[in-house]
Amino acid sequence: MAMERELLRHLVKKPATIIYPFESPEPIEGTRAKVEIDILKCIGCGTCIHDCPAYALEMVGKGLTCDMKWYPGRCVFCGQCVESCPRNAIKQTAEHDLATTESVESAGMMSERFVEFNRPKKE
Amino acid sequence: MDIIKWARIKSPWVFHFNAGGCNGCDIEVLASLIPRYDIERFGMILRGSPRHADVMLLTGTVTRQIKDRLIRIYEQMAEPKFVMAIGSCAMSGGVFQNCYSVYEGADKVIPVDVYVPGCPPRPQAIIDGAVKLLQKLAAGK
Amino acid sequence: MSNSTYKVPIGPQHPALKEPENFLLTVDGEEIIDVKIRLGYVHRGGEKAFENRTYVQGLYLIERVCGICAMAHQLCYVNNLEPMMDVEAPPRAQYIRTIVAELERVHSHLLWLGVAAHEIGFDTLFMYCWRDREVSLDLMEMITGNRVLHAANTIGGVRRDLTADMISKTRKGIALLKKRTEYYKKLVLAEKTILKRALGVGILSTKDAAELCAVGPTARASNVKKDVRKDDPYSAYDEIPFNLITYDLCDVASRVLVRVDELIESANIIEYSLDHLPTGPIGVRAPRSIPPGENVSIVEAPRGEDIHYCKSNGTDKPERYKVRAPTLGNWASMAKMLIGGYVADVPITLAAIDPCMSCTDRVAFIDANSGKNWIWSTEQIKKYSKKNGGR
Amino acid sequence: MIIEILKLLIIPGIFFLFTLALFYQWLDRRFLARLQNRRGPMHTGSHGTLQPLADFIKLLAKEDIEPEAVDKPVFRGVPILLSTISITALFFIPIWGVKAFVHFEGDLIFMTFLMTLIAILAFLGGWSSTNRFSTIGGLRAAMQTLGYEVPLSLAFIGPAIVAKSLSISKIVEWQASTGIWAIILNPLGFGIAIIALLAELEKVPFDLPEAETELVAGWQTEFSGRKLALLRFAFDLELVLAAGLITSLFLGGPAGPFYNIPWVGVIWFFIKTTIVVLILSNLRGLFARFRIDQMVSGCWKYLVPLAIIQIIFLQLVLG
Amino acid sequence: MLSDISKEQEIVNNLKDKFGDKIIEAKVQSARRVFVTIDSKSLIKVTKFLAKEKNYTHVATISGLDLVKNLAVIYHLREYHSKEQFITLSLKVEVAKDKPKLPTIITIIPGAELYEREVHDLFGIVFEGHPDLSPLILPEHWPSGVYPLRKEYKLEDIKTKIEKVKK
Ligand code: SF4
Ligand code: SF4
Ligand code: SF4
Ligand code: SF4
Ligand code: SF4
Ligand code: SF4
Ligand code: SF4
Ligand code: SF4
Repeated sequence: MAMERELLRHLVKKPATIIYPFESPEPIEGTRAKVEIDILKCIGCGTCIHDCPAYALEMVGKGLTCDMKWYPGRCVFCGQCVESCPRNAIKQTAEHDLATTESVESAGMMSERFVEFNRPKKE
Repeated sequence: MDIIKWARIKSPWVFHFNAGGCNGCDIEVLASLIPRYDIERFGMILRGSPRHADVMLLTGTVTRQIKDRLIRIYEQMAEPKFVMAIGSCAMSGGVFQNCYSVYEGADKVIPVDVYVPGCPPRPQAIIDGAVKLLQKLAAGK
Repeated sequence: MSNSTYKVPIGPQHPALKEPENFLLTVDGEEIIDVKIRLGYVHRGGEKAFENRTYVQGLYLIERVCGICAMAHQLCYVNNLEPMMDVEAPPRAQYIRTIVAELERVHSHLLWLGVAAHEIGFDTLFMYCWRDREVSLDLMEMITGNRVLHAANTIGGVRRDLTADMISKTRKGIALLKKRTEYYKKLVLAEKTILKRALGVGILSTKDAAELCAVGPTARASNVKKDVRKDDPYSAYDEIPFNLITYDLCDVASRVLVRVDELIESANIIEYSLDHLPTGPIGVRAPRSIPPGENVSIVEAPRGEDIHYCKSNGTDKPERYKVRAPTLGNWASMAKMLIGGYVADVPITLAAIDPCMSCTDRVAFIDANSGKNWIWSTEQIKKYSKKNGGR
Repeated sequence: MIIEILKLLIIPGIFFLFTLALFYQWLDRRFLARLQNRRGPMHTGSHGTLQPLADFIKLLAKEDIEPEAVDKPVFRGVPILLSTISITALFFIPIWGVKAFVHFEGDLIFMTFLMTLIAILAFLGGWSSTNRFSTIGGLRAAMQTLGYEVPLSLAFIGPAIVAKSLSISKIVEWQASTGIWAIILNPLGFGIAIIALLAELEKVPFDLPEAETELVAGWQTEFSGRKLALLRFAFDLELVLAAGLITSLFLGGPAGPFYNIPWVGVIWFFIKTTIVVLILSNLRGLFARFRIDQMVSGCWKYLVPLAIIQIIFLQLVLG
Repeated sequence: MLSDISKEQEIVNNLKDKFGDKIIEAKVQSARRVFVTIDSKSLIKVTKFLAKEKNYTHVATISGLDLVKNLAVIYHLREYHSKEQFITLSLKVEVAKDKPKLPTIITIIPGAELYEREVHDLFGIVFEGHPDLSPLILPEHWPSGVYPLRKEYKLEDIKTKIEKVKK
């Protein structure tokens, strides 16, 4: 009977459903999602790359002139890079919707796709 | 045939296959069924038999041991069929990249239609992946 | 073998198993007379990977041994490394670790309750349990930054501090969960259909449990008083009073009850830790490499004891890292529980020890009697069924 | 003649039944979702009303795989027969007025026969698939019949005794003319019929033949595409059939104020069946699945004696 | 650690008294952690003594170890029944890499069966007397003689080796 009462109670209650994507749940502070690198702060020390457990970061070039690549398909969103960076150049935003349908002929495309952070080049 | 296309978009039944993941993705796939997220809103029902399903929710690293199973299950699904690779394991191997017993990415084994990054992707992200798949269907194919 | 016995393969892909494993049941009508198991589908070669990762990278690799007791594994990992590095996490960090570990137990047990309900076809209860589980996931996301794989620890402490706001939110969430848990307990005891499916099913006597080295709630439901948190306290458990829950029915019902009671117990632990949260730093700096040495650490994961062994060689990568996760300790007991039961009871019996294979798979075990390693393909099954008259 | 054909096609007819079947599937899913604090299908048509239609069309358009090992003629025949039988059975239910489209003395017996046939078809469907899960599912369907068949028939006899006729239409007529619904004299019979019909429909707590966690999708595992569409459709029709039967036998069918005006009768019928469907979904959310031995023995231990008590009671009251 | 380690010391002393120079090294690392290294020849005797007389009947797991020249096997034993003592005793034996043979302990502790097979799979240590040492977790088509956790195999080597066998 306890169950039946519970069932009927829910008839009058509003469903717990959040009609995502038409309505978003309350954001929780500090959730870890998309990685963003402020390339102007980066000094190219390589600590983040050294510590990343999923090989999701890559440096193009060296030191102060380097650019960075981030592979969303490899990243496990652990936040170690944020932790490691001595210059606080990396942060994680709350953007979760990173899914993609773009097809590329070559197999293993998702691990090859990356977001590139480029330093503005001096003329 | 517009009506068929409409029906397909409105009724994607899913089937969950764990190819060797860590559980993280699997519980999040299940979590997308629960009241908070409720993917039945889109007409998505979780089926136990691959023959009934349109979309395979593939989670986890594809291990060498399970590869043949995966291909067989994929073949059992009736056309038209789609595959959603969920989690970084299914996309690239995630932290298990370069382990001797895994394939680095499910798309080395079967064709994949949607990729959902995350480890594990939260239910919203999975829904987002599903919606993007449906949009892709609506746009063509 | 008479004609009336036939074999039912469960897995590697089966709805009752969240993960690919293969069971082969020999059944007579609806009754099970033999069980064979083949694991190995989730073997990813993680232990070798440890030798190629730094200790920092290992933090995240160890979490991904399993997505449900991630915190337990990580805790075991840092507990293992910290004495070797001769650092000690400050008290506040120890308390936060305890809180997260217990939140994980709450989420894991609620998840389990829901899955168990689902296995007996009680989807409504599944929905309710998982809805309430979201509360604990939200709390964990708030405290650690992620719902499932938390990355809460660093070597030498924890990553994020608890703010006053978080503490009050956690209190609220825990109070709600406690209320719900009490309701579930009432429900489990009152609902005839649940009891009918759980009482007297999957018996594992106290003697068998001890002999087959069962661990965790499975052992405690068979009245074996064993809990690493009490016996070998780590983190802040030696300062926190809590009860060790045992039941003596030795069946699925008592496994349910042990978990439900542990839920309440965990909630109490969290409340106590919040009340007694020490002040101070949340971490100390740890070196990147470890002098040569070895250590063993044990942690009570939601499903039982988790044991890690580490050998270091002076560099920043381990020489050897070995993991034995909880479910493996319960495999031997499982076969014992299944034999003599009904096919319809397989899912709930399996669910009752909460088997998650991803961690177990280092050690796959096949058949205790013949030890022959074989998997049945669909074709073989079909052939077999023809040979046996297809009945 | 033309009116007859129109009737066959439209009002109690196939089109009407088709819509009703899909509507009740939607209602069932939405209601259950609400009980579970969810929303259920909502993005297909207004409030998801077109969801069952979309499912149906999609399945029709999907590839139809016939596994190598199946017994082809049976495997193909089962879905077709199943939906035909369900439709046929529905013509015995009075919807438009108190007389059904087809009626004769003893059609209640024929109805029970049809319902048994449905269970047998489920068994055949599972057996012809030659898949382990399907076979066990089929066997369970057959075993389950042993359990609920007798109490179901006994429960149906109650109204028949009251109305002194074995024709569904006559029973409805009697209830309409006297204004007494059979449920008043048959409260136990009503309950038993609901439970037994839940078993007939293979719904929780009696969804053993397709218990997902044990048997993948039970006897339906190997069916795909068109065949699955027909199977599901047949089950939707059966839901209408079950609700219609209960309405006719216990709740007076289309009877109600002004039921003589044709449309009003249909509306009464509709309201009553909806209530029955809601009761069925509610029960679906309330229980855990039984085990097959518990189910069969439970039926014999509790339902049969209760049904007999009900009949004895009727005899005493009327006799 | 200031905790009381007399129990741990006691078991170490017991072992030392009983087996003398067969015990190569024995130390109490911290509370409830005891590490003992013994001569491989006396493995059976020591385990029997521990299991029969000291009640160490629970084997938590068996770890393999590659020491480059030698291989080592560590038995993590524990007393199961008593509540006060929760000592994990890690019993280490070393064997030569070119002749990796050890007697099985499953006659004394049956629960060790699977763990021994695992070590055999990953390190190639042969447990004499074990009823069945067929591959346990490695995938099908695994090249024979490749033991992935030995140091001489680098990750990449293993991969190429597997690929070769497949073709
Ligand atoms: S850890 Fe730091 S110092 Fe060492 S190699 Fe990496 S970036 Fe250089
Ligand atoms: S979040 Fe983790 S996995 Fe992702 S880039 Fe940073 S360190 Fe690498
Ligand atoms: S750690 Fe920071 S500064 Fe160093 S390379 Fe990475 S982003 Fe740049
Ligand atoms: S201030 Fe920071 S970035 Fe600069 S040298 Fe020191 S540690 Fe490196
Ligand atoms: S992507 Fe992450 S959560 Fe998902 S299976 Fe892999 S390791 Fe686990
Ligand atoms: S049985 Fe099916 S619905 Fe249930 S948890 Fe498993 S896969 Fe999901
Ligand atoms: S079985 Fe699991 S824990 Fe073991 S190596 Fe593989 S992934 Fe890692
Ligand atoms: S028992 Fe293993 S697989 Fe299961 S939750 Fe725990 S660590 Fe994960």
